[in-house]
Amino acid sequence: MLNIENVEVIYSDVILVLKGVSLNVPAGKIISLLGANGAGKTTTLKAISGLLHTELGQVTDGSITFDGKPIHKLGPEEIVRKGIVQVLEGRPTFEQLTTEENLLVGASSLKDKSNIKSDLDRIYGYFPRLKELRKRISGYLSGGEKQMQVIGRALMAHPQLMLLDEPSLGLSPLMVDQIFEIIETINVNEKTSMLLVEQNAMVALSISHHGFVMENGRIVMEDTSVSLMQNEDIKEFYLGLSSGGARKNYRDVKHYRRRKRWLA
Amino acid sequence: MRPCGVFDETYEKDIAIVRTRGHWLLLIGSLLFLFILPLFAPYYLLNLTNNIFITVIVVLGLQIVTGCCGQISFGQPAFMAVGAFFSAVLTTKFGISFWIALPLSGIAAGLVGLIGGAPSLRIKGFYLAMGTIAIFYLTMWVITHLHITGGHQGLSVESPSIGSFVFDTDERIYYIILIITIILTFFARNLLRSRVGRVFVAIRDNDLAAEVMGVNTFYYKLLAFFISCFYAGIGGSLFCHWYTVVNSEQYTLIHGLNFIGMIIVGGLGSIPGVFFGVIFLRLLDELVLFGSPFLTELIPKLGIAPAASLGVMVFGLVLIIFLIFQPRGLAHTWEILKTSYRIYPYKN
Amino acid sequence: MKKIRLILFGVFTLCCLIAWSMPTFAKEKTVAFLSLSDFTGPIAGLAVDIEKACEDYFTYINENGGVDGVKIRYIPIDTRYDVARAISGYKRYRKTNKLLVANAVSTPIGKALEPLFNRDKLVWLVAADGEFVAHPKRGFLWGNCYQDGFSAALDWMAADWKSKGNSGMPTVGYMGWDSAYGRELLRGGKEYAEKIGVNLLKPEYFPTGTMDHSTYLTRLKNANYIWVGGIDPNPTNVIRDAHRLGMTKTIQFVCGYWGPAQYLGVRLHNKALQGTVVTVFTIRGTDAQKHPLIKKMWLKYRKKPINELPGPYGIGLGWALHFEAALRIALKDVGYKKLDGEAMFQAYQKLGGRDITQGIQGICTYGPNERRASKVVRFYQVKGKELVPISGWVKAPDSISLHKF
Amino acid sequence: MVDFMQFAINGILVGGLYALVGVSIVLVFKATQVVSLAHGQLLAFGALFFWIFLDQLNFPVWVALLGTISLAALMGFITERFTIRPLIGESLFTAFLMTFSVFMFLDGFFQLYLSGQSRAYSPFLPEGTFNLSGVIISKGLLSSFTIAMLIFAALFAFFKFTRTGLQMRATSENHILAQSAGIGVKKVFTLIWIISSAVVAIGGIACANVMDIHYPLPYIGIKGLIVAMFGGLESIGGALLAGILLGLIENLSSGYLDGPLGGGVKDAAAYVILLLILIVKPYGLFGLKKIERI
Repeated sequence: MLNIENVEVIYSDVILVLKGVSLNVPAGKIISLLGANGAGKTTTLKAISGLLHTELGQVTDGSITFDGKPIHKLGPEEIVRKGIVQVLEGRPTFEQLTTEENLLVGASSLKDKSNIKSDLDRIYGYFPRLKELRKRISGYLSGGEKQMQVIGRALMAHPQLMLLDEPSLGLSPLMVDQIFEIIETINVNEKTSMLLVEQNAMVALSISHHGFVMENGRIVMEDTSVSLMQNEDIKEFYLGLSSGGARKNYRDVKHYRRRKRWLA
Repeated sequence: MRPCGVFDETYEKDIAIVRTRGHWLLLIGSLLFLFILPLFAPYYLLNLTNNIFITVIVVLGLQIVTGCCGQISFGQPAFMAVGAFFSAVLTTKFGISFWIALPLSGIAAGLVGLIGGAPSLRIKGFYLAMGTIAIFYLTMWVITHLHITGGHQGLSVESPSIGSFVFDTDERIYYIILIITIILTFFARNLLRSRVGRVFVAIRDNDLAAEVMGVNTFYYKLLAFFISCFYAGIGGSLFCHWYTVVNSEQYTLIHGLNFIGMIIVGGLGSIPGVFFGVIFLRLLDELVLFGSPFLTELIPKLGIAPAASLGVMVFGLVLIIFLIFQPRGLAHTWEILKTSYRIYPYKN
Repeated sequence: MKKIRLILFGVFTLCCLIAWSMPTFAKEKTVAFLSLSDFTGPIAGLAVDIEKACEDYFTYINENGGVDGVKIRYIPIDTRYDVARAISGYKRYRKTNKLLVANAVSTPIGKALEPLFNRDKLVWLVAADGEFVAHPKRGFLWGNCYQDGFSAALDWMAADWKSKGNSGMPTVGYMGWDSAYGRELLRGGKEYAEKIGVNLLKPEYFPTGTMDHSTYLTRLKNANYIWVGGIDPNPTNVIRDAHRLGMTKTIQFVCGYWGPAQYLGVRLHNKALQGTVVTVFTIRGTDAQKHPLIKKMWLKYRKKPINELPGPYGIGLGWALHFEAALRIALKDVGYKKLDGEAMFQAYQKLGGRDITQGIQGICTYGPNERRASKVVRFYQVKGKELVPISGWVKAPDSISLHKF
Repeated sequence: MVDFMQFAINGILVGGLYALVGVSIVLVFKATQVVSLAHGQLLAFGALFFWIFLDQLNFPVWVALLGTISLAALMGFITERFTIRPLIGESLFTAFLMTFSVFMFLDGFFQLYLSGQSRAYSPFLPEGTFNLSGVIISKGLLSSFTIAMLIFAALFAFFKFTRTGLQMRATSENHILAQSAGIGVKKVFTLIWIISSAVVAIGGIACANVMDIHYPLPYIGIKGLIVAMFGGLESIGGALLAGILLGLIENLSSGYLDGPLGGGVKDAAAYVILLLILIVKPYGLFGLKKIERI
């Protein structure tokens, strides 16, 4: 469905952030994108959703196609209208608006206004908590509630593809489980594809079908989630499962060599 | 401007203002040129350069407080007025010599400027700008309603003199203005390289962060206002002794907006930018001023008022075009030029 | 993008070069008249009309061969009421071939340029500030001074008050701009009011852009007469606000020569202005429309119906006529070659005692120690849609000598 | 007492007009973070267009009004599209200076058209006065005040109940977030400039009805700026209250302080109060306090 080929992104004409990234998201699947801080995951998402322009970034090479049509030259609102919605990192909400107004803003891209009522009910179905908070100014919500609201707002646009940027950031483990459960439900119920960027690789891989690993602006590894979970390196660096037990000096050297190999 | 391949080897070299022999030649050459300018320049051109230099002094002050310290001030003309009136009152009513009145008027304007800077403790950004407009109106109101300043009528002032030598023509006063401009430019340039200058920039970029790092931001904001208003006061004093008359209607809010325009056109936070901005806008203004009589002589049918309005229009239009094509100011273009000279043979 | 930038830069440089290399037009015998006036600023409302008149008359002279073969070059400069611009403008043109007279429209500009004009030995014209009469130098007033007009109006008020069967002296209110010009009238005018025993209320000063004048008017509600200063349409708006408050029924409003003009205030707010008296040193309203020279100039060069004649048109003709007369004298005395500001200065001083303006102003009174163009004023009143004369030329009292300048 | 009431009522009525000018600046700031000086000219041109339609072309009042609003909207559109839009991403300073340049540019046209003359409308609002036991209320001022209040009501309703209004409120809070939610932010910018120019044009008509179309008309824009700061740059209700307060302060101060202080207090007093309010409440009466993080 979404196809990224050899994309290069440059910020303010000088900083090369993505150095030829290729990945694809098949319809109805959850894809997770893993990587260290600064690897270029968020930039990839912004390149897809068109938000790069506001940060003086631009796609200088390669192509991003959605259902076969190139989208990397469109503005963010047109991309949303095509069915790609990004859930931004840090669950930003419109703090002066109430929860319900926030959800309604999510429906901005829809031409047909008649279903908005039922859409709202659908969101409240996924997140009963939001229904209780519908008249509350959203600046006062807790982190988890905000995250629900943000996902709900994205769902209002009837996305075919959701780009989730670190939904687990700063949430308690219990909340993380809850959120990911809902994400999985949405994926099943609505047939929405997901591109999930996560630091919490364990949880991400547990719900996704396929995974990509990014390093320094490049995709360095790609496999199904199950096999990624088995991969030694992934275990080492992302899942925190060290097979060798206590750290020894020579292991560190080996780590370094492995990383080196990835970057080559 | 440093050619390719010249590098700094010590810290002293890195922070030096004048770096190569070429710089020294350029500096001495241009200073020499400025000093012999009255020998051959027409009278009118000297009027223009005097005007430009005084404006440069005032705008340098504005650059320090707005461009470097990030506190927008529209009140600069009012502080000019304070300097001008203070100097005028000292010389005419108390018989104090111009040479003493000049620095005193700078200090007086600086002290009034502290009142202008006081709101910056609490307010920021455009709210502070509005606060300075308020200070502007209040200062002007007080000046025009005092008895000693001559109220609305203003005062007539003597030209400065040393012994029997009177600086009463444009050529003569040019030297006073030039020397003071050079001193103040050098001071501003050095200030920005010092600890204080770095604190100013820190406050501009993020005053909260600066405060957390242990900078007494309020003190430094006030200091910036004081220095800026000191410059304005000196400029005002020079202005009034050059014109030998001081009148409250010389200092309007539109001038304040123009000064802000000059630092933006020149480039925020850059000392050469001040010169670029002032020269650009002053020349543009002069052009517009003489464009209209020129037009009326060229096309007598046009009439005088439409020609004058065309001038205003052109002024706005040039500014608009300028901002669209170079919103970061002439200093930015200058930097690009310098860099391309520096990397000259290796440019891709 | 780069190309556009380059082209723009080129155009800009070209403009600079053209403006700087502007030739001084030294073709035939010319003399220059420089006018530093406000075409786009606060007093543009009337200044533009005056300048038009001056320009028209010079065009007329030049079309008819000039003054004894000498053509007049008229240079208008838009100062936008800014002193620095005016000084810059003056310095740009001060070396113009045979620049004889400079006109400074605005009190602060006149004061700022006074030393320069004097040093360059020019004749300069200035609106009506008493200071230049009290200490005569090389500056000449267009008509009489502000305070004289105000004092004449005080006389008129006293007479009007008596003619209505009242005893004693009337109470007079004063309203003016909060500027040097607004306060000028009382420097002398106040003393004159004391002298003749008129009860002058505390003066009110308002900022130029005021939307609502009711507070000032309310404080003057006990006055019998109110003098409204400011430049039209400001006085018109003040009187309109007074009309709203119902004050025009009981109080007589009087304005100066910058007050309601025929085609401006009188036409725009006719109802409110009914009965307002205007004190001027030139002819106005119906008088002006009938005047042959004014009519000729207006119809010939402005090509509009005569009833659209702006009030102050005559003032500009006054400048031009005085200039023409003085130029004739100077040419006769020293000839074109030796003609300079000093000769012109002498010529201007010889103008006194003659009717130079063909009745647009009173008999000229310029002289070695006299800087007022005339010492008489005329009163006009708004009646219906017209500004009609209610008096002939009346001698204005000298109130300059009463004030210590 | 009668004097006091007279001062106060005139102040409030004029203040309503200030509020209208202030709110147009607030609207633009809310959405685009640009403080606009250009609105002074948009105001003057609104007044001028209305004069052309009403007195030159002799159209009926409502046609003239519609024509004015559409022309003003067009001007707002052009201003946004060709001067503010290219500066997206540059500092707000630059944008502010741009509005100043636009002010100067349009000022040339305004002066060119006026050519020194002033213009006044033939009466189109009810004339005459009410007399409430000595306090005189002008019907003209009262009706322009009423129009101003109606526009405020319409603005409130628009932002509260319509989808576009909601999108504008969202945009004013966070541009990037709004984009990610599928709002065409550039479209919202354009729309807000159009609405704001229409509002300020109506304000211009009301102001010109009081003070005629002449040289100082564009400078009411600065009064509007004061109102906007006074009430807080983000608050529509704040602008309403601040406008009325400004009118009140101006009139009461000039009513009671001119005598003792020697005249010209009207402007100065307004600025003193503004300064005091800014010191006590740094973001205006109802402005949003930005929570800053390092």
